[in-house]
Amino acid sequence: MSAAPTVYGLILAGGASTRMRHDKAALRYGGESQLDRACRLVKPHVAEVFVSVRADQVNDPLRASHPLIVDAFAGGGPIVGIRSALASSPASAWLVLACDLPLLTDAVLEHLLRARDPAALATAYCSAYDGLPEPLCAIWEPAAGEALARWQSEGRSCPRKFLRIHHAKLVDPVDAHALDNINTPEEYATARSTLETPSAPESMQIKIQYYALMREQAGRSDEMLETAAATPAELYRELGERHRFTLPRERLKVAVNGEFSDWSRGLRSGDVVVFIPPVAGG
Amino acid sequence: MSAAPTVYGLILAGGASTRMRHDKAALRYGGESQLDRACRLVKPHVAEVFVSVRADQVNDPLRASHPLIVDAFAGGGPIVGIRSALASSPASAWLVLACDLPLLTDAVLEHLLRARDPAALATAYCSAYDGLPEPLCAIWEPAAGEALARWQSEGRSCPRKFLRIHHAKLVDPVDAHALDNINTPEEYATARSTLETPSAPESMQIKIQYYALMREQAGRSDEMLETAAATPAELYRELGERHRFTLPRERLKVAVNGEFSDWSRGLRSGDVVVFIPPVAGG
Amino acid sequence: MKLFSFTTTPIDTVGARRELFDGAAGGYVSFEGWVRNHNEGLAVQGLEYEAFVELAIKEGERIVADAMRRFPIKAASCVHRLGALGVGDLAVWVGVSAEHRGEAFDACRHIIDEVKHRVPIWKKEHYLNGDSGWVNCERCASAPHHPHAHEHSGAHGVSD
Amino acid sequence: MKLFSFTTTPIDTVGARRELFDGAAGGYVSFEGWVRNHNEGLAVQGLEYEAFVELAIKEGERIVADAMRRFPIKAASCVHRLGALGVGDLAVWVGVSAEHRGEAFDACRHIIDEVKHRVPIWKKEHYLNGDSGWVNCERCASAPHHPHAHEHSGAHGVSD
Repeated sequence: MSAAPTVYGLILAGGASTRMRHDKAALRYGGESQLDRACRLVKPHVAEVFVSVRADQVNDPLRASHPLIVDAFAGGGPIVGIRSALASSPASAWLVLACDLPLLTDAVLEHLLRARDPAALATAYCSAYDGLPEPLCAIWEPAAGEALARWQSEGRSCPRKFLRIHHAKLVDPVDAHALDNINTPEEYATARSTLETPSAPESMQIKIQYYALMREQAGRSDEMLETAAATPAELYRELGERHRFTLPRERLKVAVNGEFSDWSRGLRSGDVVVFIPPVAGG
Repeated sequence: MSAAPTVYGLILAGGASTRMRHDKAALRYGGESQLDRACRLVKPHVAEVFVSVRADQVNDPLRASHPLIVDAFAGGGPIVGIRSALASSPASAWLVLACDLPLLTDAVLEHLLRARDPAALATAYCSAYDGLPEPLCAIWEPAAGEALARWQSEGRSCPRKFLRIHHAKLVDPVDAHALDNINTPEEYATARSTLETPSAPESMQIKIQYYALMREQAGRSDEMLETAAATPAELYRELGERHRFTLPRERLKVAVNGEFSDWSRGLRSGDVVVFIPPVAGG
Repeated sequence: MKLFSFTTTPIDTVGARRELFDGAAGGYVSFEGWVRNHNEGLAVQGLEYEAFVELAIKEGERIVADAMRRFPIKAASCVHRLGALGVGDLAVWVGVSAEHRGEAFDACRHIIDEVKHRVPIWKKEHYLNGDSGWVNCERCASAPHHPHAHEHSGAHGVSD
Repeated sequence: MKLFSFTTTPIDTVGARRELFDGAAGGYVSFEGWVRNHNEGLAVQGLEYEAFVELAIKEGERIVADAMRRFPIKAASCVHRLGALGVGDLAVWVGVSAEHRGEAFDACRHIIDEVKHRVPIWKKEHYLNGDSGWVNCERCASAPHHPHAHEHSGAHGVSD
């Protein structure tokens, strides 16, 4: 893994939104533009963050405050932004993100980077809705540059279709909504209210369900907890002390929202957590 | 097996035949009395042969030419003959034979002795007709003496019933007719003609049963063959030519008298041979 | 046909087997897990099964679907009983049909092994001596150096 | 319980399974051989089984008794059908109960493998095209260098 190409970040901000009748990159959440927010989120995970723009956008004030990569090929669209980044630094990999993903979290990026396969052309999430690859929250490896050039030379432009038939490492989503994008004013309103609803910054409502030995030791089948635990691991420490659980965390697995999860996954308010003691079916 | 008790032979010649109106022991086949024939057959298989008689028969010339064991208990019948032999040499086993079994062969005795279980009270053939034990072609072990004494003291006398409810090793017959006994003048005539029909010295009667592809190629389910083939291998060569069998011998197995056999086993008159083409169960 | 399901009433093995029929199948292998009258030296009089049903069905379906991809088989299914069972009762059934018997054996064994290791189902045994306990949890938890502790955590590790 | 038996009517798997029950058994594995609708590229419409019954029962009993000595199992049994069968019919059943599932799988597979290789049973297939043939016998006999010839004679060799 130490030999894998360095990862740079690329925020795609070249598109014009027809449905929003607005520049999507400029949409604001909690006082911050969507573009700034995306750059800030990606920054800790990559060597440096660039913004992908068309040539006629280089003087736009919102964009000009960031390092830019200008479309270097004809045709437009995300494929040109990705190709331009790969061409600008042919030995690097690129964590490519659409800028209109307001629900994206650190945990989602971290999970993708951990799952990365540098031998694939790209590492991408599967859509939680249709299972197809999500090219605009994906790590594109150096070798993809030439393959994308061939793809475009054949008259094609859809990076999702590209990933379906090329060698990509696909990663199951950890959160069904993380990659929801914003295409209508209604979706924008919903996303704003989700992001801007005040809550104590470190406190969340988590539901915990208990089974078998855990249920007996907790003395209940479930409970709601106001907690500052950022991960299931922290949550287990907190509840273990309260309920005197006998099983060490190493003997358990954990599920969040009905799926097995990492102990280090970021918890969000409303998550349902289940601690799974050693199983004994059959 | 080397520790198993030595086997002596006992020919039962104490009975009086009511149906034959004749002394059965004196019936002659090919110039030889039935009693002499039985003694001669048994001799090679045991340490010594005795003839079981009633006290009033000890001077009968036919019987007196053999070592005798005289009934030593009251009641009469085969059970007394067997008990008397067991009592005369309490550490020995006894191969007990009725003298009226003209169709008995060496092979039948050999098979019984090979199947012997010294831990049972007796080793006996099952009847080919009703499956019940045949007490009068059986090996009686030393421990049977006491059990037979108890049996008789309870007022019982039938050794066949004794074997049905005591621990006896039962052996499947190798030849359905070997233990046929002679009770009427008609049966005597049939047995004489069977035994006295001259046959070439190296020529044997072999029965062949056919299954599956072999049956179809032979055009029959079984046949009797007068043959000089000394082994199953030679027999297959002979029959293969006659019936144009397509399977080479290497693809077959062979069974003789209901058990898998070597191709080089020596055949004996009366053997039943089955050629076994490649199997396909399941 | 359901790949994996739960039932709180006796498993209908005849019906479940019928669903695996395929004219091209020459071999059928089934596994049944029966409630034993003893476990680890203790006489058992009965037990209870409990599951995290939502996730257990997903994980069970993944196991069976995965077996159908890995092995050249025609059909496969697993049914697990929940609730209180007595000695001799059928706790779990796995059936596999395939063209050839080797794959049916391999896939059936793979499925039951994975189900036992990965699917969130728990078993509480009731012993003749009046005690009871959650299998793989309690004695191991209280005696972490018991040899079984390693075995179980190893098994758990496989499925992470 | 009979270790090995034949039947000319449909195999009663429910009854045969019941005879293998043992309170100390935690695992039960069964194998069923079904008549397939094809074999070696030919569409099959039915078949006939024939056996050298006397020796087949002895050999079948030896196989099952031997498996009960080799593997730590509780009980085992095999029933084979004879006569005419159609596609989907049950031709052979093997059941094994054991304390632990691993041995039940191993013993069941061992028994069916040995039965297929050693017991004098023959199968004549009737094809949709009107032909028929004794499996393992005819095509191999007419084409001794066909790769199957070696396989089958090898199988035969195992049981000598």
